[in-house]
Amino acid sequence: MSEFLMFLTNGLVMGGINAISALGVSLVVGIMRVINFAHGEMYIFGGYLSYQLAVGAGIPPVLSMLCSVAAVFLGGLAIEKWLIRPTYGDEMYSLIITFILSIILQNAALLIFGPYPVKPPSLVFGATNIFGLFHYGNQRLLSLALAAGIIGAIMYLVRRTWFGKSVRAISQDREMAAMLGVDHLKVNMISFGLGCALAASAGAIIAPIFPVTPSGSGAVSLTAFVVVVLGGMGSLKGCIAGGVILGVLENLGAAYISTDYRHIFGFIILIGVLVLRPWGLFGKRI
Amino acid sequence: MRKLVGVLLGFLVLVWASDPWAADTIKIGVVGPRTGPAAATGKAFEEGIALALDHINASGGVLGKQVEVVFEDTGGVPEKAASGFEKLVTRDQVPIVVGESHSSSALAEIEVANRYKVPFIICEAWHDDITKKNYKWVFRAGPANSGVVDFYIAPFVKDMGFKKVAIVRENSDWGVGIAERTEYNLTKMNIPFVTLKVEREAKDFYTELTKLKAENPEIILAYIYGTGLHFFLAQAHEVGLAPKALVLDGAGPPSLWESFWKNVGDAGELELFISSMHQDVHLTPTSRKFWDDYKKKFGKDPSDYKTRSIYNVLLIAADAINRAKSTNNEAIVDALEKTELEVTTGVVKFGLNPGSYEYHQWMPPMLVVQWQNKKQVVVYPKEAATGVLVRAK
Amino acid sequence: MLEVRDVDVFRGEAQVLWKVSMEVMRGEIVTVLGANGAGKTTLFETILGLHHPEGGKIQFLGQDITREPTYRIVRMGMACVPEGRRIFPEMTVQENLEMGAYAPAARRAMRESMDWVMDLFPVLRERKHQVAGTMSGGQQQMLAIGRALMSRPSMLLVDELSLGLAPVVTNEIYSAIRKLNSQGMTVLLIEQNAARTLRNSHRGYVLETGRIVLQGPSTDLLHNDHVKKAYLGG
Amino acid sequence: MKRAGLAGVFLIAILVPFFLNQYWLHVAIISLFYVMMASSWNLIAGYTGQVSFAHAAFAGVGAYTSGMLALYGGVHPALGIIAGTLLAGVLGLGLGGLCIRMGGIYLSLTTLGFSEILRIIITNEEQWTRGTMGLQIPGVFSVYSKTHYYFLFLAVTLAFLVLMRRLLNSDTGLAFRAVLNDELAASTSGIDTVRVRLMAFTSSSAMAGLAGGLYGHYLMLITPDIPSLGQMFLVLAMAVIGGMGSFAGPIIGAIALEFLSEYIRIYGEYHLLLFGLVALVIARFAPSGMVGLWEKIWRRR
Repeated sequence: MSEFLMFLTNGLVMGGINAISALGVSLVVGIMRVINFAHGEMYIFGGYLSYQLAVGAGIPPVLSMLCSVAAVFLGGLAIEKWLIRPTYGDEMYSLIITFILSIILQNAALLIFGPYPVKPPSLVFGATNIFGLFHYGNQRLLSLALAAGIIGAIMYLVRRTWFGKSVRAISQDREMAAMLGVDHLKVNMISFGLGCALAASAGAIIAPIFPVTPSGSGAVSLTAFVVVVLGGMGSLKGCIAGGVILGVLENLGAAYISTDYRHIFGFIILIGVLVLRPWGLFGKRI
Repeated sequence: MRKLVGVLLGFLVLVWASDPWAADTIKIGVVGPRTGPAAATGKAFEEGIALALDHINASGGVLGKQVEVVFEDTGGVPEKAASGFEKLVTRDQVPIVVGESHSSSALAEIEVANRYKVPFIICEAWHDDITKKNYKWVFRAGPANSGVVDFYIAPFVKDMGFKKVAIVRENSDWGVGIAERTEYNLTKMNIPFVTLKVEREAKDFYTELTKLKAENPEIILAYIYGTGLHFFLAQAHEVGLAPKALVLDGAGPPSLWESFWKNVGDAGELELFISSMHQDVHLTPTSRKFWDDYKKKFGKDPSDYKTRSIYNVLLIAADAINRAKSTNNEAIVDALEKTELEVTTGVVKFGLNPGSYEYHQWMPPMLVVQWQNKKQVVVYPKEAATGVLVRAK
Repeated sequence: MLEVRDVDVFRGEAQVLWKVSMEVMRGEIVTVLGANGAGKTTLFETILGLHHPEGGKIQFLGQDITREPTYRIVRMGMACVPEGRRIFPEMTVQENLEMGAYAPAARRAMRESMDWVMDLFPVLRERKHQVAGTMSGGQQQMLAIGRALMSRPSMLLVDELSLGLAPVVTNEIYSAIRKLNSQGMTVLLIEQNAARTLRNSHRGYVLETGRIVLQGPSTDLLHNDHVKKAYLGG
Repeated sequence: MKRAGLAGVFLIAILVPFFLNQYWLHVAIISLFYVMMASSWNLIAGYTGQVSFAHAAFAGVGAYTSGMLALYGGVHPALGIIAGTLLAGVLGLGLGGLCIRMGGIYLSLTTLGFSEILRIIITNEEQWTRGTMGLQIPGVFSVYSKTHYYFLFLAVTLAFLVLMRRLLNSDTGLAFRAVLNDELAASTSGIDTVRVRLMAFTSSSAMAGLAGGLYGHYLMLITPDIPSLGQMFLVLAMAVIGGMGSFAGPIIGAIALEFLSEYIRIYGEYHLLLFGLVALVIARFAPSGMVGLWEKIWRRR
């Protein structure tokens, strides 16, 4: 029983991280119909930059996390402006361009940061004995809390602010939003930046637990995409549910079926969703 | 269509014009991962190559010519390794190739070496089959799984009186091979064990560790290469498995990488690892020279012993060509078989009896080292020990 | 107030509008009449900056808006109700209305605007928290107009106001528009339904295959033989 | 004129082995593999506008099917390669049936997922595939000869290109382009867009399977690197840089990039980065690639 609870907790932690990373993808898909294949690289950059700032420049860990997320946000704005904007309306080119971008960034990360996985300093140390059932790393518990906090903030942003309203309006009808005075180019740009920043924050949060490597970016992107399809393209609620479901399933699957096939459960879900319910759990029926 | 013809013709001319000119240096090929998950090994190799070239060229080079190294990246991928090896042979036309640190890559490369009849000295790929295939062209001046397990790991486990062993192995040739050999030895010695398989490049081991905890092992033989080992160790502490169960890194270098302490924190204390190098253990004068030269050139102590391994095989290669008095492949193999050269880890002499992995194999002595208060203490074998094994309270 | 001069518009390779010129004065209700495919919607979208003309010029409030992006034109005080209403189906009525007050200037007056709009269309007050996509066509049209009014525009553009609506509802909406006009709102109606629209407007233009073929006071057009034949079924 | 040009290309291709040393012959063989890969990818991406990321995976299907049949079943590689081609085609049909209706993003994600599943299976079924360690498989010829392989690859590539050319010039080919240019118009003019896309996807996947099978038996070593995303990127970059949607583009792109990658080999680690940057600049500023640029310059003069 305690083992089961431990696997479940593990699943929740990964689920939270999956969810924030996937929220970034979903936000962008929802309003721009663009999948950012370089999403995983943003995650990796988030982790690396926070490491560089904390260890290299000696900035306090929390501040370095924030700075790295901000830096990736700015990078996202630039990518949207120079690379994504010219592809509006041509889905194929946006897919090709972001895929190429992901290869470039992955190799650039390899050159800039080197191949070594890096681990920014933990914010907390040690482990907590959970109800006398099992030991659990404190940093992991903190990650779960941070992920929940970020999800809450994003939900607030989307539901309660003008920016969020304009995002929802654009995702329902881009032209109409413009006809109401929404500068959709600006909203797109900020959303893209925000999508990248979410990936980066997932990376920065997870890095002290699972250090990041440039070669790990592909798996990160794929996980985020699976979550988005599972939850329903553009549905934020779906992202959270999908992220947690995937996190828990992967961990329980790894524990009770096969560790080697840990990552395949996600793709089996993906195929299943596509066959049975292509619009996902919470998506609009197409 | 005209443009296609033009482009093709252009290529042909370019390609034709770029064939290698007569060389006034002797080229030695090196294979190893400069990119990919084990790119750290590439860096270690580069340092070793630089030191070896300084050493060889300062003492007159080879056959009166300066030696040059062509370092082909394998990315740790067998396919790239095989094609890289082929490039060294067909394009750079090197008379001999040395290096490699991945068993899987080495197993692909020896096929190419055999096909093109090029002498190949391996330094850090441990799989038995590499020499067990008994290819005439393939030599190994480095550890073999069987040697490491039979002479070091298994006796260590037995002599220290561990009652229950856990084997955790990655899915690579090295991991599979060394785990099988360990199982064989433990069975023979009647020591109970469990084996767990993990993914190469995995980062989260909580599931495996939780399963392992139920088994209550006293020592965990971790056959995981790369930073995966760091995460494994740190997480073993988080779930409360280590240091009650000591962790032995069956490869070595990852426990010495700069990132080790950053990644594992306090969990590094009491960790054990296999090594062929220790600051206070110098088996030959060459070892001392290597250490001093390294400090002079790079301003720090050598950490990854693979730097020294590549240094050794380059010395062996240079020596063999010199004695062969030509770059002819048969002559070099003859010379290699007669090698009796002092390198940093001892005097190299290749086994000559076909039939087992010991053919064309020379096994350097190894050490079991433990981190005690962030200091490396050799705890096994006894004759080299600088301290005693410490267990958790 | 709005002046369109010699505008040529292409969609892809095909030219849709040919030297179209028209004008809307302050305080007027103007109709542009046209059959399906005459280029009405293109004209609507061109005025709003969703397409940019190849030739010609568009002025609003004395400023050249030919190359301006849509959101800027809208923020200058032009509000629109596009064909098919295009309310945001997954937002509530209230959120839809709030979106209408998106422009920074309108946000400040949002509360009063909301009251004003709900007084004009009381049904919107009743259904404030309903998800907009679940309302009837007429209610959606009122919502679409209400949303446009939230920005307190000086001019309102409506494309196909009566399409698919019951006559009772249409009358109700027209009376609201006349009421707005009497309060000083300038209105441009782009319509297929000639009789009712002309009866509710001051002047009209007739658009055929991308060209303005007729113009004049609405009463004149109502009695024009060509208009009668082509648009009034007589 | 055109005929003379073709004959010229053919003559050069025949003469290649007599000019090149072993090393460059190897490069030539590999470029023929990439010509097949990039051209067949172009069939689905360039001509019907669907970005498949499973192309390298299908090559992997071909390589592993044939390799394992040869190794465990003693099947002759020639038969094995045919089996691999068929299997890749069947899987392509299944995968296409799953996601081609939705197309676009869904197709890209599903193909990406498929390629990941395949990688995981190959990696984990060690007892059969030897995972990342790679599987040594027999060659096509009993005696190893690069010249033999070169002519085999050349023959298959030419047959492949002729077949593709005929397909594109047929009614089906017209339908491909109609689907790309305007899906709505295509569907109203009676073209079943889903069926057309599915056909393109299936045949393109089968072609990748064929190329992969040959490639595996040439290298005599198959590893999960064949169906990897890195490999996928190379194929995509070749098509994009050469010119997507044109017949010659991917051919030129494949040969150019493969040879270029040998020239810039000294910069080892940088070469993917460099290709990426070139591909990005081309995709961004000259979406019709080198062929498109060339035509533009030609027309201007």
